[in-house]
Amino acid sequence: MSEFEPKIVAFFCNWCTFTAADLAGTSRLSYPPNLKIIRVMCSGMVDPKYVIKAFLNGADGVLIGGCWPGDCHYINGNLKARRRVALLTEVLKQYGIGEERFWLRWIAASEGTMLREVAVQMTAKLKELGPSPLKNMGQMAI
Amino acid sequence: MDLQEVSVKDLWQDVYSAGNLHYCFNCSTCISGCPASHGDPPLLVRNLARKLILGLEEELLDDDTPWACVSCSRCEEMCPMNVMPFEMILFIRQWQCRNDETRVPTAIVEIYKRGYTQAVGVNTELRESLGLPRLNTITNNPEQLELFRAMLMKTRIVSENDYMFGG
Amino acid sequence: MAEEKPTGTVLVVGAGISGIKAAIELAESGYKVILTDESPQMGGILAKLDYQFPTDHCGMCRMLPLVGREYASQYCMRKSLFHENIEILPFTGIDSVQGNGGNYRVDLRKRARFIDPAICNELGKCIDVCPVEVEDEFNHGLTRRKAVYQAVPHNNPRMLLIDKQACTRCGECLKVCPTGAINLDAQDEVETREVHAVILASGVQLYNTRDFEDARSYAVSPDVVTSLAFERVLSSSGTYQGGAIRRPSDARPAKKIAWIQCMGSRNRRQHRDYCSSICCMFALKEAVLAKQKGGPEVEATIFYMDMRTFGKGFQQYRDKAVEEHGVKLIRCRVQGVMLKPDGSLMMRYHDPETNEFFEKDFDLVVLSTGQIPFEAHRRWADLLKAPLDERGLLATEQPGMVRVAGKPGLFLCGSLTGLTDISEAIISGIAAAGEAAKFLTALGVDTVKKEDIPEPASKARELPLVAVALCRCGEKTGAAGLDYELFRAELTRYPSVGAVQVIDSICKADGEAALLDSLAKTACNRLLIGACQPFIYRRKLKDVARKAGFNSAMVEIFDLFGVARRGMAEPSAADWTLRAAGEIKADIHSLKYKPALQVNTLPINQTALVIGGGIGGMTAALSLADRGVPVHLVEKEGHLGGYLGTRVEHTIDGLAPVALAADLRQKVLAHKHITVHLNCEVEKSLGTLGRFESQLRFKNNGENKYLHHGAMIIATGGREGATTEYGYGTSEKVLTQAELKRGLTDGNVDVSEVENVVMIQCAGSRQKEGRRYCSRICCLGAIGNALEIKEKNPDARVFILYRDVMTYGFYEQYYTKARAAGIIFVNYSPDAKPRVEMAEGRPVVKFTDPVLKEEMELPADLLVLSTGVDPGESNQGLADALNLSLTEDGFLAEADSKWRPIEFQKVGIYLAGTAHSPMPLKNVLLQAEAAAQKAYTYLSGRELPTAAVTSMVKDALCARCRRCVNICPYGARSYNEADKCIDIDAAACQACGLCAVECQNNAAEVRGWGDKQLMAAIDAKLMDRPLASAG
Amino acid sequence: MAEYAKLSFQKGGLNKELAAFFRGLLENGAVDGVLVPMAQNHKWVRLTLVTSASHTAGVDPFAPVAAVSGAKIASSLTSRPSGRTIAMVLRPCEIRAVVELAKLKQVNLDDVLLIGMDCLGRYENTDFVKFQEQGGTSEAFLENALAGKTSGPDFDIVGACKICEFPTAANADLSLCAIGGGNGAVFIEALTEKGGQTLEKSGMKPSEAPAGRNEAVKKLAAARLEARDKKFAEFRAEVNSFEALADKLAGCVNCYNCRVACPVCYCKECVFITDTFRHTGEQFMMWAEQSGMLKMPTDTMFYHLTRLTHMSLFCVGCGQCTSACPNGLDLMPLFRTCAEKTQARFDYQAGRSLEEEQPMAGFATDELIEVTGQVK
Repeated sequence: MSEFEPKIVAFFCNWCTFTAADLAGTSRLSYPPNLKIIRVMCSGMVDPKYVIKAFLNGADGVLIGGCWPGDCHYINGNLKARRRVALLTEVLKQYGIGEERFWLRWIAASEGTMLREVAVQMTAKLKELGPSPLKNMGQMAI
Repeated sequence: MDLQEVSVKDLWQDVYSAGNLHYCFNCSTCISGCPASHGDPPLLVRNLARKLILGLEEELLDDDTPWACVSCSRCEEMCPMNVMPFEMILFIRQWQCRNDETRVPTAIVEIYKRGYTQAVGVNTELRESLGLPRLNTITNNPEQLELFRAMLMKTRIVSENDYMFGG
Repeated sequence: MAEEKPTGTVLVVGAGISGIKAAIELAESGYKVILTDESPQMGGILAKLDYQFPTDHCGMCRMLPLVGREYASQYCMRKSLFHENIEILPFTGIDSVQGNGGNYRVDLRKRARFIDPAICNELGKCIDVCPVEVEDEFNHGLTRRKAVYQAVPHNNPRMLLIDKQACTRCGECLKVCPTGAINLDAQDEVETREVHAVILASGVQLYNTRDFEDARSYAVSPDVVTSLAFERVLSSSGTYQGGAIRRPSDARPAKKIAWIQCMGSRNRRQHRDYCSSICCMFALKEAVLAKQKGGPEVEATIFYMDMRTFGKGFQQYRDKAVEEHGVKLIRCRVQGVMLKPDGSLMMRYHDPETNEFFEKDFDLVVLSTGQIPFEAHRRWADLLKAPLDERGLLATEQPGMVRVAGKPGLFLCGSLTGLTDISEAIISGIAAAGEAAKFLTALGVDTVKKEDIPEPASKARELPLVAVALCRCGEKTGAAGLDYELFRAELTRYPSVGAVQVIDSICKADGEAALLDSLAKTACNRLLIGACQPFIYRRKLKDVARKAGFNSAMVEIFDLFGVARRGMAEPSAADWTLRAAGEIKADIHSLKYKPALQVNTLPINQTALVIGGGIGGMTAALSLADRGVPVHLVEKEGHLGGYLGTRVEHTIDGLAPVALAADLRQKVLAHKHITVHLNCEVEKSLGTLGRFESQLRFKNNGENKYLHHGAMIIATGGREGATTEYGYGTSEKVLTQAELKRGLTDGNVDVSEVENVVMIQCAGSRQKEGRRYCSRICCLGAIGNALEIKEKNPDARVFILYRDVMTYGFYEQYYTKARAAGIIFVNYSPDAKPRVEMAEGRPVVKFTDPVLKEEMELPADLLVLSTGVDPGESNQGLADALNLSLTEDGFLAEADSKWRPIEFQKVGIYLAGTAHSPMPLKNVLLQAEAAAQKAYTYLSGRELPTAAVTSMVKDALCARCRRCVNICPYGARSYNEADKCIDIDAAACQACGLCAVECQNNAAEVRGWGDKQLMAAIDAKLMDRPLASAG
Repeated sequence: MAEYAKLSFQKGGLNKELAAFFRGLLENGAVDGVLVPMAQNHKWVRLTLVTSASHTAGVDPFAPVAAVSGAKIASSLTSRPSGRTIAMVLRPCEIRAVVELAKLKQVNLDDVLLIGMDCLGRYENTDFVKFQEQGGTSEAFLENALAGKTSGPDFDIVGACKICEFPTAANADLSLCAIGGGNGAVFIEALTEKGGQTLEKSGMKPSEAPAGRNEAVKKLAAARLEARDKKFAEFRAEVNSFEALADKLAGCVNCYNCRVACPVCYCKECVFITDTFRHTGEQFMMWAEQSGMLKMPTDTMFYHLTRLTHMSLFCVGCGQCTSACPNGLDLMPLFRTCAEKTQARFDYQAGRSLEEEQPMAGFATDELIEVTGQVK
């Protein structure tokens, strides 16, 4: 089988991180295509259910990209997202989905290079970790 | 120090006549680059201006530091409030002499003896290394020194205190 | 039939912070705006600031409209601004302005870019091959760029252009350009436009080290940078690569960094005797950022004369910078910088603390450079034949106001009104827009009428069948390399995809026609359009779809080229096409589960409530009433006028508050649209924008009155600061500045015989206990009184003991005038405050002269204390009544100190004057005008639609736990005690989705971003093999 | 301020004395109603809302059973309050659940007199019927339990109670104290101002605190804590991966009964039964084709992981979920081990205090920096 290519579901906030992704695209910074980008209006719009569903449907990693604290267009959406990620990480950590598979990162609109950094680091980390534990359970959406 | 007694009102007006000294907001630009501020005691142009503004006549009268000024006029070039600090130094010197006959600045004795204010000879080797002609300084022309001394002797300050100048 | 009134159109020159805000305000009020900017891309200085004071973060997208948000771009401003009513013309100069207010004819010079942005696919192959390299002025020469370049490195779209001076016409770029977008012989185009009003927001020149000779003794190496260049050293799109701040010359990490203040400002010798007001604060900000981004061992030292932290929260920021971040402040102006052989920068300075000289080496020196306003003002004065005032600036009707004197219909804002920080640039932008809107209302021009195409039924309930239309762009084909046939084949295999059409140039007329008839033939009920730059064509394509019978909620537009191009360096056509098809699957799935959206009009009660009958309140009330808005003006006291209006005859900057208040009072009482309620306070106020209900209580008879209104302006002012320090209250020779001013005006303080007058600034202010903030107006007040004393009694000796003389901006000239009049200024440090003892009935003031370091004392015939401004005592009651909050200093806490300075989180309540923070009367008037304009946007009688995408509540599922109410950042949700249910304020809701996530069973959901849609998108993104079983 | 009143009773007379106490509350108008466990017929003891003083004869608060969590009853009684004062006799875990529900606006404690009790554990409902049939009485159970013996011939107290470290009631106005009272006596402890007044009003003579109570309670709690940590360690060793969790939940048929029984799952309808999770045939086929097969019904682990995320912060460890599962899945350890971690992350403990803000209600700018690990 060809070399393992991790699938990363990336929820990007429409204001900062999605703009950084566009910027990376236009300034031809190539970053690994493992990122499956879903645009949400705010990192605070990412419901823990979406992250659980992503892992249960075969995602090897989930990345949430939000604005730096203080940059949020909705004043404090990112701060609430951080609390939810802290809670969900505690739950998933107990069943083998640790912090290395579930990332929250602040990426500002002008940080195209930071976005590539994060994408490259996460892909490498997941290649090292191997496929998500769900794969060898042979079923999805259980 | 009680300003009520010590301070002479508008002292600066009969010392300084290059505009309005009050413009100075003691920002220290003058002293931060002043070569004479390295000396001991340092020449602090800003402090002299302050004494003038506060009218501290006594302190100013016997303050020798104005005489340490090497007249490079950097302070004047950079003073943001354009109060011409170098002019002020000269005005203070003149004011000191006007108001205190006994005031004979030690520097004059030096100048009378040496015949120069700034020692330029020290750079002779440097000049030679750069192929520049030798300077015809006063030390190489003793007769010029005599003429210079005779001229100085005609000035009041030197003639009245000739005892200080080796007769 | 009334003849067709023209649509009000305003030209805004300059798309910096103030220009953008003025344009957005006018567009939101329904007027057409032409927004031009000299530089190839908009943003002005803002584009260079990644981190803005005081949050040290970005936040410009919070300038975008909240209520009318769906008519504006809803993404980061680095992707440019878009609003239906704004036409943006970058790289456009003004050749001439003819005519006058009401009908200006303006010749716009669209400078040639030599690359047509419509055709250019922005892949930048031309940049790779261009042999010419020059300094990149965006990064102030810290980086280099090619002759073909992008003006702002992190903007998107890139809007590439060619620098004609640098270009050698070698033609290499022509060879590699896939779309033929390059034309080296393009000429400037001059276009004449008719506008009703013009707002000048072009900003002013900044001091730099090239053109000004007094910088020569400082700018001795590339490691001496201006403050704006240092912002680029801090930015990741500048030279900052993380970890350390690097010296421009040898990229060595800079550990010891110095800032030199007042570079180019406060300099009589160079005829610039003014302060640039913002350099102290951005120096502090940069020092803090340098320590954060440069690592813990970075030392930051600021050399200053007066640390002017006069604004709201400025003093706290300075305290934090010094105490928490360890920034060192040294009160000495250095004479120059010496470059040492090893490249380090030596500076000699005198430290007043230790009274010694130091020679210290620095790795990097930042020159805090200020403004050079005269050249910009002269250029405008010549172009518009408008008068200059004695300072060489465009004369305005009242000092500092935004109306150009003698030129109705001509306004100015931003740094043309004196270099301003971001919040004042925003306020003056709104005020200028307000004045322009008032002018247009008086002119009788109309607002924009929308050609509304009826909204067809949404068919959301039908089995979803999606039609996909892909634009084959006439010009961009070759570049993107999309294989349309492969794309169509891939998409048709997805279930529930009804039809896939490839249409040429969908944005052009024939493309539109082709789309219309292809849609007519399908049975699909949902439409997905792939086009370039969706944010520009979004509205237009949705109108076309509506004509074809598709409800606009059932239509989505995706960025066909952006999606395909993301992150792939040199992909083959097939790779791109499959990649794009994979990405689009999620949009198809999400569209299938999208519900119908509903737009209805905002119920707006067209009356305004203004709280506070001072000069600010009356100005705001009149500004609204003059435009036909009924206003209720509530005043706690028994008379109108407020503090200044009833006490102060004249201010130092030439205003006459008592006369102004009398004039305003007379107009207010006579105005048919204004109802005045004296001795009255707001007891309680509920509701949201358009539907406020306030309970007014009359103090004298305890009666209550209930009022319905659509918006609210708070202008309750403040109080004179109280103090017990320095023996105040123990002798009638110790007065406050206010008492002295009154005494001088009504004559019962006689200064004709006084010998010594001593004034002490910051009495009870800028201290940990008591007032922590600077009250901004006391230095001006003290200098005003001191000059009046000298005038009345030239022999009097007047001493002013100060900590920092806060005569910012053009007020510096009064500080100079005071010194010239013989007033002696003595600096004291907070931990060695002057001491006052009574001797023979006279206060004797003891202090240390900061220069001579000698203890001095002076018996004073008059000791005057500058006690500053306390927050109004009704602030707390008002905050409770309106469910607002106060800052730790007791002033009203605005929504965002930089980007929404006169608004609150709750939409519809606006703020002006000393209730916000202490400020000179000029700023009170500016804020009052701006607050009136914000309110007028919704009270102009225009029908305002709610946004389509907002949050909603499925009442049957709601357990009334109110978690969604607490989490809403805009206070758009409230628990309706009467009906026991959750109310949503459709105007305030920004559809951020926080409530939907907080609500665990989807009782709260944002229509258009539901769980089903997002989960369908997640499924689509994770499907390895295509949906259909084939292959 | 804990005042005590002694309620001594002859053998077999415990409930008679308690009945008299509750009758007193109703007669003297302290409360308009008393919600108290009462023998409904010879087999079952159920929470009963008694409003007439003459109907308190059958009270049996110390019966070792909690057919339905009292917190759910408290919620339905007070979420739209009657405006009448009600005394509620609830077990410690039920009161801690009530505290969480109050913060979630599902319980209104304004007119409620909370009466807690010492809890030595409860039997599963069916086991309780056997216990009754074998002539078991609350008094006997108390005596044996206080002596450390809670098991019957072929049944024992519920797993949750074996590891419950909260045998006594906090956050209540009054509490029925069995531990440390010695045989033949139960003490009524007043924990709040309101409790003290009710005691005075009911004419009970104040008495000194039961002698050995504190040590006994501490000893019992310590024993339970030790059992808890052992159970947690066992469970965590067994269930520490997706496969193990899937294996644990293999018996789940998505009947969602555990959610119905759970006192802190307060949603009117769980999102898993709304249309968001009513999938189309096309979606099932899509998932099946991804790996070739698909267990039905789907979204089992999805449901449990989501429920863990939603309510583990409020879980009080009452064990009702295990009791409610028709297929015998022991869910309690799964939820308690998870709750221990999530509550610890926010330094929060479910039911500890009415004032303590629930973790998801607030946020701060410079907290949880480690989540992103990025410094500007």
